[in-house]
Amino acid sequence: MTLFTDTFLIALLAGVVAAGVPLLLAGLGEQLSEKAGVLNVGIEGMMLGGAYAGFLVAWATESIGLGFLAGAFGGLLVAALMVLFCVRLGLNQVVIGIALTLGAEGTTALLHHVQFSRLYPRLPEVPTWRIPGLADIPIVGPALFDREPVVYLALALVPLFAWLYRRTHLGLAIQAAGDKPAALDSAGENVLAIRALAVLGCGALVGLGGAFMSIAGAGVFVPFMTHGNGFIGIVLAMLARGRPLWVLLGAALFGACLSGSTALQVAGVDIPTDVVQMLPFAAVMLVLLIAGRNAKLPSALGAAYVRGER
Amino acid sequence: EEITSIAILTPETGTDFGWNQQGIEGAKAAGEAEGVEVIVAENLGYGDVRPTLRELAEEKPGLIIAHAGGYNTAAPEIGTEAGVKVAIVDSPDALKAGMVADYTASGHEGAYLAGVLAAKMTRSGTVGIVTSGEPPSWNAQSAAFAEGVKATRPDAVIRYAVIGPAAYSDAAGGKRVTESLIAAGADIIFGQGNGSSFGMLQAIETTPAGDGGKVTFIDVIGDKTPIDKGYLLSSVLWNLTPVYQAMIEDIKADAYGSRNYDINLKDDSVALLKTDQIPDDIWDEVMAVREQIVSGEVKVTPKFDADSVHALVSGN
Amino acid sequence: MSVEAMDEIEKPRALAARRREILDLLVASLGPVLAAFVISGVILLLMQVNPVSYYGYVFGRGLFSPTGVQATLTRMGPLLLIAASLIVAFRAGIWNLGGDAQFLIGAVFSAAATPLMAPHLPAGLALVIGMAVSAGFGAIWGLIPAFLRAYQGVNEIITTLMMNFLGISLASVLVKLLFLDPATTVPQTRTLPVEDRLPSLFGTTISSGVLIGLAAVLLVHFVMTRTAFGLRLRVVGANPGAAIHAGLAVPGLTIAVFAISAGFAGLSGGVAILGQYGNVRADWNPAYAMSVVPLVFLARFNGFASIGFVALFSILSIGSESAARRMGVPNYFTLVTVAILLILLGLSEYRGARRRQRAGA
Amino acid sequence: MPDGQAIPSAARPISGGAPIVRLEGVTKRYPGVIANDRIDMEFHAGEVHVLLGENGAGKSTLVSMLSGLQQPDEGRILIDGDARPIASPAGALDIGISTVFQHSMLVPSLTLVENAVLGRAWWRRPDREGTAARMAAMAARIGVSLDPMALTGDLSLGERQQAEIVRALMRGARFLILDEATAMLTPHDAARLGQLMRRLASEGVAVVFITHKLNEAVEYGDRISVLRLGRKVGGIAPETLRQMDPQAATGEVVRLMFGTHDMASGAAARVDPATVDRAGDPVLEVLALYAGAAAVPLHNIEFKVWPGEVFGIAGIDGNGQKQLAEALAGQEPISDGRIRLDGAFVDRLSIGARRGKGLRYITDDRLGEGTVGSFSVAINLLLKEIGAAPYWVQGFEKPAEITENAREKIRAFDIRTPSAETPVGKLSGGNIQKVLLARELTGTARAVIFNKPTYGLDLANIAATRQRIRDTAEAGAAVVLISTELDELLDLSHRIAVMDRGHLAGIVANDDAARRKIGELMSGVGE
Ligand SMILES: Nc1ncnc2c1ncn2[C@@H]1O[C@H](COP(=O)(O)OP(=O)(O)OP(=O)(O)O)[C@@H](O)[C@H]1O
Ligand SMILES: Nc1ncnc2c1ncn2[C@@H]1O[C@H](COP(=O)(O)OP(=O)(O)OP(=O)(O)O)[C@@H](O)[C@H]1O
Ligand SMILES: [Mg+2]
Ligand SMILES: [Mg+2]
Repeated sequence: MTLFTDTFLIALLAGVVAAGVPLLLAGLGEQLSEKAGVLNVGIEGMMLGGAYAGFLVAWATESIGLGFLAGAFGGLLVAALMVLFCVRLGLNQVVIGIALTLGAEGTTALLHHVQFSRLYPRLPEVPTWRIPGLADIPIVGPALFDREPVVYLALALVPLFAWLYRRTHLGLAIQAAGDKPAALDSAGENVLAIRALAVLGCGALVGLGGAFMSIAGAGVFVPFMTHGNGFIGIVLAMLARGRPLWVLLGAALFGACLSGSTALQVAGVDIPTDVVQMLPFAAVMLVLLIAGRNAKLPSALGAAYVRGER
Repeated sequence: EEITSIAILTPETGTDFGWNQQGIEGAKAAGEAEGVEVIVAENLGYGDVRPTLRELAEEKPGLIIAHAGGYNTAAPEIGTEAGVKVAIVDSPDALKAGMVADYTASGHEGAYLAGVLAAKMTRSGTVGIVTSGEPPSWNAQSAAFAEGVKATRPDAVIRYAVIGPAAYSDAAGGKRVTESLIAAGADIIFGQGNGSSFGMLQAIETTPAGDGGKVTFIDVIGDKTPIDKGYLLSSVLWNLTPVYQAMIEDIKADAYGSRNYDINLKDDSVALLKTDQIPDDIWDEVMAVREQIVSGEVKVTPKFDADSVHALVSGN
Repeated sequence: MSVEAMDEIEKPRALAARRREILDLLVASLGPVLAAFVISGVILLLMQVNPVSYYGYVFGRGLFSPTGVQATLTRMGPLLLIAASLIVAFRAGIWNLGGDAQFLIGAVFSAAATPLMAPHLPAGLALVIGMAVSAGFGAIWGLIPAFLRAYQGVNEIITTLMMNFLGISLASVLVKLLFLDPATTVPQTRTLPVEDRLPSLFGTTISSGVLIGLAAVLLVHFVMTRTAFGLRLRVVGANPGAAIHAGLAVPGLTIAVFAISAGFAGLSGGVAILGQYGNVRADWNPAYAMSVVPLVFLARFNGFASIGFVALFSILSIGSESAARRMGVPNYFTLVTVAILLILLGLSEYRGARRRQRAGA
Repeated sequence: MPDGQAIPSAARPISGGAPIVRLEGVTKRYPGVIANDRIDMEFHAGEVHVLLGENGAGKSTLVSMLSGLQQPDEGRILIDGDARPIASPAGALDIGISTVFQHSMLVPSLTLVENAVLGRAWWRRPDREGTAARMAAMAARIGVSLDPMALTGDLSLGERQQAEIVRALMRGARFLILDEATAMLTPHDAARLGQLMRRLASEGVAVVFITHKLNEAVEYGDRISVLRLGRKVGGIAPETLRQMDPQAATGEVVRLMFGTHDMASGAAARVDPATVDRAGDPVLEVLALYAGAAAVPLHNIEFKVWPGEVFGIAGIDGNGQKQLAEALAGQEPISDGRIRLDGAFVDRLSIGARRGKGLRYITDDRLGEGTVGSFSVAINLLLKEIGAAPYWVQGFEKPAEITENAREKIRAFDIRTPSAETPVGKLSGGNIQKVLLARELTGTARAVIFNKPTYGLDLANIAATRQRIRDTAEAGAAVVLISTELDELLDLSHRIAVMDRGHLAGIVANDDAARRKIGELMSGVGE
């Protein structure tokens, strides 16, 4: 019996999407925040917040759509703390980012412990949208064009952000907020508002990514279930040098490596799993070694903006 | 020797329908049966457990059960330092009279039976194994499961995939990998993982098999019947109560540290869960194999290394 | 990121001012601790747990019981070495976020080498070589990001995070495939016998690792604030353009920073293994660096303050493990407490910075 | 005025009526200094109000309050007669106050056009083409040329300053603040800007103009206010100013600023080109130098500088002066050619090694690379000597020596700082420049490259600095003086080269015909 049937290939490709979409959303969110000058180390926490809130609401209301909304809102809520502490008050972004991650890990695990740990409720399958025509393409169609709406939303965000960054005043303002906030301020724009907007947007995106993991990806919530996806999101954002398309490529690379390692194992190729799991990271390092060039980050990244300070 | 209390340390919380829950519940049951108090220290993680061990040792319990492979260096050291008896897992050679005993909790015999069951029940002739990592106890069960399948149905195909090196909580990964295995033809999944096993369960509940029928799940260690939606085929149940009870009795008899403990089919500390999904005739056949194992007619040797597992499953 | 906010001048000041500063420091560090307890106390109340007894246990264990203090001090050793590693890097403007992998690589190699040497060498020598091995391999793991940053300008946050993921996996692979103790089924390295480990202090269970850690932090603090080498590193960190303009050998200094920083992280792994754990298991990662990063930031890269924060963190983590068990609170609650504490410490650090700003740095 | 045509005083519009902006007792304190001390001042429509004062007098602080970046600690600001705080830069722009700040307020990673549209409604699409056209038109109006699509970070400081002026003018403000806007302009461009200010004033705009060049003040100003140590120490009202001849007005301003009359005459007579002995060996030789990878590529640059000689380099900012200086100092890699110092090739040496051989480079980028803003004045004064005795002994810091060195230099160079421990970034622009000069002009230099050494300095400090440049040469060093100020070059240099698009268009001796020849070379006639 041959392994590489259509069904299996579809599952692998679908696996790339399933593993890649949370990373894509996390990377896009982090990119938004970093462009505006806020190094958001707390996205792991925002992701967990989104995963928990999304699952909770989807389960309680039996509405997947409300669940995703709540996921975005959960991430936004954690991001609001980041806005308060890092944008408004100018506290150290690394300290607060790590604190928010720890806090979200602890809180969601506690809540899970109280609410779910005896029942582990699981959600029904998430309905998909079939894109007529495209969904009929063999293999690719069912894997890519018969998906949860959030997948399309995540993909649509890529050109949307590219447009936002290059073609709108808001995009320019975001870039200025990250590169030279004083210049933006003196041009009459509200630096803190722009940064707050970016961080909240980041939180919502990342929360949505978390909700995708819990609602669509797993169908359950378990403590620490984002297990480092947020940090990979940070790496993707930095690698992408400000370009949304590169985040997509990076997320696809990571997704492909994860799904590919499953494929190798299922095919019985005998490599230690630890080695297979190192592949995406090794690939990125290799790219950096060969094509290593200056990854220019926004120059005010990580620095709080205080008007008139010098 | 008098014994009034025992302590048990687990790396995660005792609500996982798995390793930690079975350990804690086993200790409590043993304590109840033997009339000793049970101190539970759960969710200690895999990092630095020495401070907790020392603190517990100060309370001078009659026995400290260090219920994690990761604790089996620290526990004997602290036990010796503080003069407290300890029980550790997976270290048969660590035996020390009056001080250290080991219990190797391996469900490999049960996993073999699970393999027999799976081979008899698969419609597609393909079964899958998903694990969230490759610790020795899971390797032993994966290997035995594969052997059970092969012994029963030599033409059966076994698909094997690991979610990640330490992906115990990766529920989304569990679902994704399980879906791949189902797509590769599996209609029965033998799954091992903590948090991630709930993702496996969800995949099974939401993904139809290649023939459009139902995929079923064989769990390990705990009994997920209370949360089952009709997809749980069976589980390799571990019951640690007899192990802990034997330890307490050995301490009372001043014989602690003279032998290792294990769980096995014979005394039902390892058992296969019977669910409504299993037709009675098949169950009887499986139970016949159980008798063969108990009688020694069929020998299942545990294989703790990942290589053995890979060798068994890559022969497809 | 910018280190501009860091106060760069430490000069002898009038005694009175010093005293007031110490008082300020006490208020600034104890205030947030108390506030954090009040907030987490409220959460405990919501969970129907008596906060007074909870914190009674936390401090009873972490600070006031003899064995608790010993555990606290022991835990501080590797954390302090990580702090030393981070201080060097952060002061030089290098965001080494790969400490966990450097720690593990150092730990694995030293765990592989020392038990083999111990029977044949005087115990002290084996330990010294074991520590050198850990520092050396930690440093080697830091080299790729170092060269990429020094000669290609590749941002080290990306590369160190990548090397972190890689290193954590590699450590596991090494344990499983190369340095496996043939005597056990559990994948772990050979165990260094208790009597061959770093001596414990004064007949207690305190590992002498804490002394190594203290020495490292103080040394690093002194070098960074009082020597020409340290100042060069700080110039590179604060304004690389100025460093180039001033003729500093920026690539060389960058590599030196990585080597020292990753070396200390590796040494931390070595000290953890040689002083406490005795071996490395597969998939083991205590993630010390991630815990220490915020502490070092809060300390504003100051060595003394780092020691204080590491001590506070250790007390809290040792104490909470105990309190959680005794009060039946899930251990997750410790994470929440630490998060609240970090935020409040951040707030007070910020208020302090404002005040200094107004008073003229 | 070299180039600009003087505008007859009589042609000036009569200003009057209520002031647009009025300051009443405005005070601003910073740690250790009172930057503005109970300042009363009025700004009228139709008037160019010149703010004068030495470095650190508090001019920029006043500007930052007018533009909403800072709030006064005491006192109030009245807008059109109403006491209304200028709460933010947005608020200032709403009122119609538009500012060109002393330090660039452009985003380096955006193009000039994008910088110009910053602050417009978020949801609107930036109109790049339209804005570029309006920008180019405005640039043409004030006689500068700029490429609106250029990335700001690629431009020289002078070009950025021009762009900022253009941007401020495009906003169509009724209150325009120019903080040292002519500092980086050539005299010609400065004159054009001056005329524009006059034109804007005649159209009813209130202009605040800060400069250190008294001739400009007297030339374009309707009203002059002088600040000293944060206080307003006097001023010249429009009526008085109109009646004074430029000479008398300058004298009066100098008296107000420094309490003496003869400051302007402090400049020594023009150097005699013949004093340099070119028979001996040159100190600095630049042979067929190319730097292909530089932002402005250098090609075929050749010159020699003899001991005691000041070699001036003129040219419009952004023609490769910075690249040349950096190539000589070792900061910019060269692709071909050689550099010799005292007969030995230094072009393969590192920056530090060249410095060790006596090559000094005083950068014009005082914030970007000249100093570390968060470090103390004392450390910044030793930034290029870290590790050297007696400040460090065997690598260990000697705080007493470091502080002593700082005290000495602060005194010798009149650096206005609350203390030696103050972070250098907190000083006023001019005082940061003095830190740079103090650092570079001590010790034994063989060849010194000055890049715009007096930019941003007040009159007294300019005179002192020029004297130091002369002293440096007289001590036997070779001096390369890069400047956009022709008068400065004519005052100090023995020979002057003109730099144009990365190469030397020609070298002329500093004789009576020099001004004309340089003008020809700059406008391309000499080629
Ligand atoms: N890591 C980053 N994070 C945030 N913003 C970034 C990052 N890297 C670059 N940017 C900004 O994003 C924008 C796009 O980058 P870049 O300048 O490389 O593209 P471009 O030149 O506009 O595109 P192209 O080269 O395709 O024409 C830039 O303006 C840059 O300042
Ligand atoms: N943000 C600040 N923090 C601390 N001190 C400041 C700040 N801004 C200005 N100062 C101090 O206020 C005083 C006045 O500075 P200001 O920049 O207004 O001078 P200036 O007249 O513009 O000088 P220059 O001609 O050199 O530009 C200086 O002593 C300066 O050090
Ligand atoms: Mg480009
Ligand atoms: Mg100024």
